Amino acid sequence: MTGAVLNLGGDEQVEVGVQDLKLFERLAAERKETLAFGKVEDYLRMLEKMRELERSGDIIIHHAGDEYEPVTVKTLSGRDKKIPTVELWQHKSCGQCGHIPGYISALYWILSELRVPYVDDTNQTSCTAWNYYGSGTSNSVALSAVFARNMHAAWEKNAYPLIHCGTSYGDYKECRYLMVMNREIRDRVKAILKKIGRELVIPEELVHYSEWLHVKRAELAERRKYDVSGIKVAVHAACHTYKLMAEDFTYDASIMEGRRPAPTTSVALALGADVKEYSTWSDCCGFGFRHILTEREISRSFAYFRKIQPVVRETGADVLLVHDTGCVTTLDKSQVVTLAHGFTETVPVISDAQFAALAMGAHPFKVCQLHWHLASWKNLLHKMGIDWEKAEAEYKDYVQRVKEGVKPEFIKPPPRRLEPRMKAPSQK
Amino acid sequence: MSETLPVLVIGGGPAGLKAAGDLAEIGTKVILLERRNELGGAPVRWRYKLLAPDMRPAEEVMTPLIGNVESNPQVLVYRGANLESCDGQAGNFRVVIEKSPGSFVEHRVSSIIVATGFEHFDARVDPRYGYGRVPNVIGINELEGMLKDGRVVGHDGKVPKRIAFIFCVGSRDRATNPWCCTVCCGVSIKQAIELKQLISDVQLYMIYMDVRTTGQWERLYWESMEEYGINYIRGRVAEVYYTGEKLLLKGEDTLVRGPFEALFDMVVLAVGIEPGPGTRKIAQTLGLSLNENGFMQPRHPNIHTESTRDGIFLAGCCVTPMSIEEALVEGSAAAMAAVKFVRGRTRVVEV
Amino acid sequence: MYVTKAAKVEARFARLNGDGWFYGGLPGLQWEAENARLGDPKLMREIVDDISSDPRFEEFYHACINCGNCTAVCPPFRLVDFAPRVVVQKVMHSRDEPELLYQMMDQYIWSCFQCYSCWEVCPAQNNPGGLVALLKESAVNHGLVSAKKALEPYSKILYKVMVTGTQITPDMHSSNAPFRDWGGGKADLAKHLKEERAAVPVETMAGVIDKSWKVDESTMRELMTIEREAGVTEMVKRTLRDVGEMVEEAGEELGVKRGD
Amino acid sequence: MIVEPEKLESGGVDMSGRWGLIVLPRTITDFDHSLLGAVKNHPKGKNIDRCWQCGNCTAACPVAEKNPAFNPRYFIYAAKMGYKGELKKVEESIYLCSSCGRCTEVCPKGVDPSGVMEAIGTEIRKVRG
Repeated sequence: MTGAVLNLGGDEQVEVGVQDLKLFERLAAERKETLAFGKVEDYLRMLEKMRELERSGDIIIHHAGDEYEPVTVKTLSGRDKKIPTVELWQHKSCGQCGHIPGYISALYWILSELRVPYVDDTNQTSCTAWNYYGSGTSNSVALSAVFARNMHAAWEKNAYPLIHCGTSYGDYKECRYLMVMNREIRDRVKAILKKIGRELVIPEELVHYSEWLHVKRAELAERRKYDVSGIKVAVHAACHTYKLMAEDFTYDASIMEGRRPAPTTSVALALGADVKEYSTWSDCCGFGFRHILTEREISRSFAYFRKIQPVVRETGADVLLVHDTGCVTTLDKSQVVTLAHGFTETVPVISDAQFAALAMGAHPFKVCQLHWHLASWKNLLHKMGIDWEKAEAEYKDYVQRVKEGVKPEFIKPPPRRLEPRMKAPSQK
Repeated sequence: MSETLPVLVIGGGPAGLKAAGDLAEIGTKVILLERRNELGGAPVRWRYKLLAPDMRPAEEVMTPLIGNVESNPQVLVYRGANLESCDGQAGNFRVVIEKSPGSFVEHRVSSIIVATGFEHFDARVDPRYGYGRVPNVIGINELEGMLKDGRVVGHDGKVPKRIAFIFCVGSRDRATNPWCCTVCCGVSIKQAIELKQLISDVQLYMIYMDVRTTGQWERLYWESMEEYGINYIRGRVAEVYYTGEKLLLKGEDTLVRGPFEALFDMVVLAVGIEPGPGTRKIAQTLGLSLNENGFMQPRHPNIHTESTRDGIFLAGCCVTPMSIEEALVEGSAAAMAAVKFVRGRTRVVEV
Repeated sequence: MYVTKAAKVEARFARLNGDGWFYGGLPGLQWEAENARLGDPKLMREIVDDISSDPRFEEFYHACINCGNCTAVCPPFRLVDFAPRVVVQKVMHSRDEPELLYQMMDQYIWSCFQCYSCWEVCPAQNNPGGLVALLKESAVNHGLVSAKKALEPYSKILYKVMVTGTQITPDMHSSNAPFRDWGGGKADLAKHLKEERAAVPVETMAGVIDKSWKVDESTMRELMTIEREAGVTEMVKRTLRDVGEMVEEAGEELGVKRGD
Repeated sequence: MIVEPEKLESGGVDMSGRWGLIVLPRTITDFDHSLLGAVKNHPKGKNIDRCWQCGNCTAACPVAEKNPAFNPRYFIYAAKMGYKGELKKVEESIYLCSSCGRCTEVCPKGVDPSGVMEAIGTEIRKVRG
């Protein structure tokens, strides 16, 4: 513990250890000993053990080396975490693509605007943890093997995995911990991987896309086309990014004093928006995995009464920013029934990438795909100064042309600088 | 002749003062070292008003304790001083004291009594309570001073009408301190009664997991309910949120198995007791062991007075959290142990 | 009258401490405990062994001090009869009273959102959500009726994930399977879903209707191989035989051998 | 509270019944001590303040043994904290007390639970549900 001097009681100064440090450093110092999977110490020991396993040839570590131009951030315990910024392998989320494609297209658009080479692979599955958390229909070996399979696919392509989904991110952190610390699980996973012709590759750092946006926020702000200073923003952080293996997520002393996770809030702040706090900030969105599908009344009631209503009442927010697909879906879709019941509070729900892309001048429909979102975004776009009526007309025309057989305007990744490690297996 | 050497007492709180006073009264020379500029320890520093459980003024205990030491020529008091180094051995330690910054003095002492006391848990470390960040969230230590001034008001000068006490802040929590601080239940209840006497229409809610008013302190608990109508909610607060006007407390009322979210004007945190940096530093200088919680480790866990080194004795909250009355007893016990040790050695030399 | 005499102490003890516990261990849950006593004792013991032998159990469970921090932040607790505090309390007592776990298998654990808010705030660092995940896994493994009930409405998703590794695909909210509570906006979109989907500016997603994105067949084969080898297909078959068999068939088409 | 609409539609889509069902979250947002005052004024309820929720009364109660909805400790707590809604739900159960006096016998603080329950039962009737 670092010594320091602070005024306490009467007019005297006394030495009080960590208390003098700024809140974030103090939290980090205190939390060094406790948190995460039992203890932060355990987590750090796991990272150390990963390196031992690499030395003994048990595993391959996918290092976040200089070729990925990593930027260092702090995690909850004050550990330095490397966030690779280029040559990224996109680990898509199973929840995003079906009905909120803008979540992914906005991110790709930003990547390509910033000239960041990336790989959008068809050799990728989701983490399958939706099934596990929702229904218990998996086990730690299967989840770990799926994780390892995807990570090996990225490693083959020589691109660093960037995980879009909060749950995949949390689940992978958990799987990594189990595989490194538990020999039995590791051996079983390795045996399975052998059957599908793969090796055990574990990334040095697991990175959520919101962390990438966080480290790139200054560049996003530079490219801003619309003034968002008058936009009131509320943020919802996905539970599985910061509550599951809490140690690993990014915190920053300058963002909410390091009390709450930095990503997303930091992006909104960097873009100049007015970020508001509200009383149910750390509540979950109500997604609940199985609930959003088969016990929908519970999901929608929680989402509306514990998130949307307090957000609107307390902050009058123009938009609710989220960094997970499940949260976007739940918070957005859950407003329909309650509005029909006569409740009046409503707020558009979009991802941080969509918000940044809008501010940077991306097309609200061609790129950000806002028409898939149910809660009305019209007021938000109007306030940002975006002529959404014109954009909508353009988009309708564009869809018509696509329907007639014109090739869609695909977002193209900038050319890669790294060579794939292996040739892609021949595809059927 | 080691008996002519004085005994060094480190710490001028209740335990240290009692040890020094007792030693001086039976004719032993004492050097009393206090890190702060005033004697009295926590009761003086935080301006205690009344002592649990009988609501006696703190001065009744503290004034004679301090007076005894200050008026007795056998006691040499260093205020605002630190222990720089210690060598030699039991019966004849050589200690260097930094009596003021940069100015050192050397003494030979026969034995040492360590009574370095405690620090309150710094509630800023657990940000969910909002302490130090949002207004009207205070610690029991701060409330004590406000009660002494007879003026308990919020940051806006308004008298709070609804106050919640949160028990076990920074105690019984793996993320901060896992132990129980033993006295904060009693102190909180005592303060709640004082608040009720001060502000007649105040509503008080004690949010507790267990009420640990040990021994005869239990009386406070009974009185608070039966005579003062103070409310007890069984649960623990998960978050304090400042609405811009009031404080929203979130928790579960575990007796009805229902979540509560209620607004309060003021929140008092029963901040726990933890070993301070002074204790760590003294342990290092004297070569004493600390236990896994950072408290002084006695040679035998059930015999507090004896440290892990010969000729060095322990007393008070540096060993484990305790009340003032217990600390006073420990001070006397340590004094006795020191005298016994010094006389025992003297006899051996004479034989 | 307020009895202060010790005369009746013995009688009182005999009445109060009949079997050491009141209410089958936990206040307020006695009737649930009684129902669970009707279950198969061997199965109940197996469930306790299942969760306590899992490598994650040591990390997820310490001991509960009944403070209620977890319940204070628990989303389903606001709406239904589910309290993470009760889960940990029952796990705590389950070594001696296995029926405590068994009584939660029906409905109770299936209310959990797995948001892990409880884990973050627990002063004893228990992970109630994690314990529930272990219990759910155990329920499916044993093919319990409760698991069948919970999973049946979910089987389409289950199948999709196990076969393609993706889910909530566009075809799930076409006009054939409307999510009515998503209202008119969604219904309108569903009408011209194909064009909208074709216009998505991402090459791996454009026009893909039956998956979330284009997934290579080799990838699906690998996924189903993992599921077979790790015993997931088997465990699903124990609970939802049809779904498990459909997954096996889909696997066979891509060259994955059937499990034994 | 569960609201299941008989008729609900949005944008031309029928959401009646379970499709439109919402559940209002239960949260204790306030403590209302007016009921406590009334109970204290009742001749048999004056000792309610003494209760510290040890549960001896419920443990010794022969009615509670047969009927889990009857929980003297809980009634007293709900009345003390002013959870009127909760008490209203169990209003009828309060009268199941057989006045055998066992609770009063075992109470370590002399609350007289059976008397207090009688007071609660009388006072909660006066509260509109």
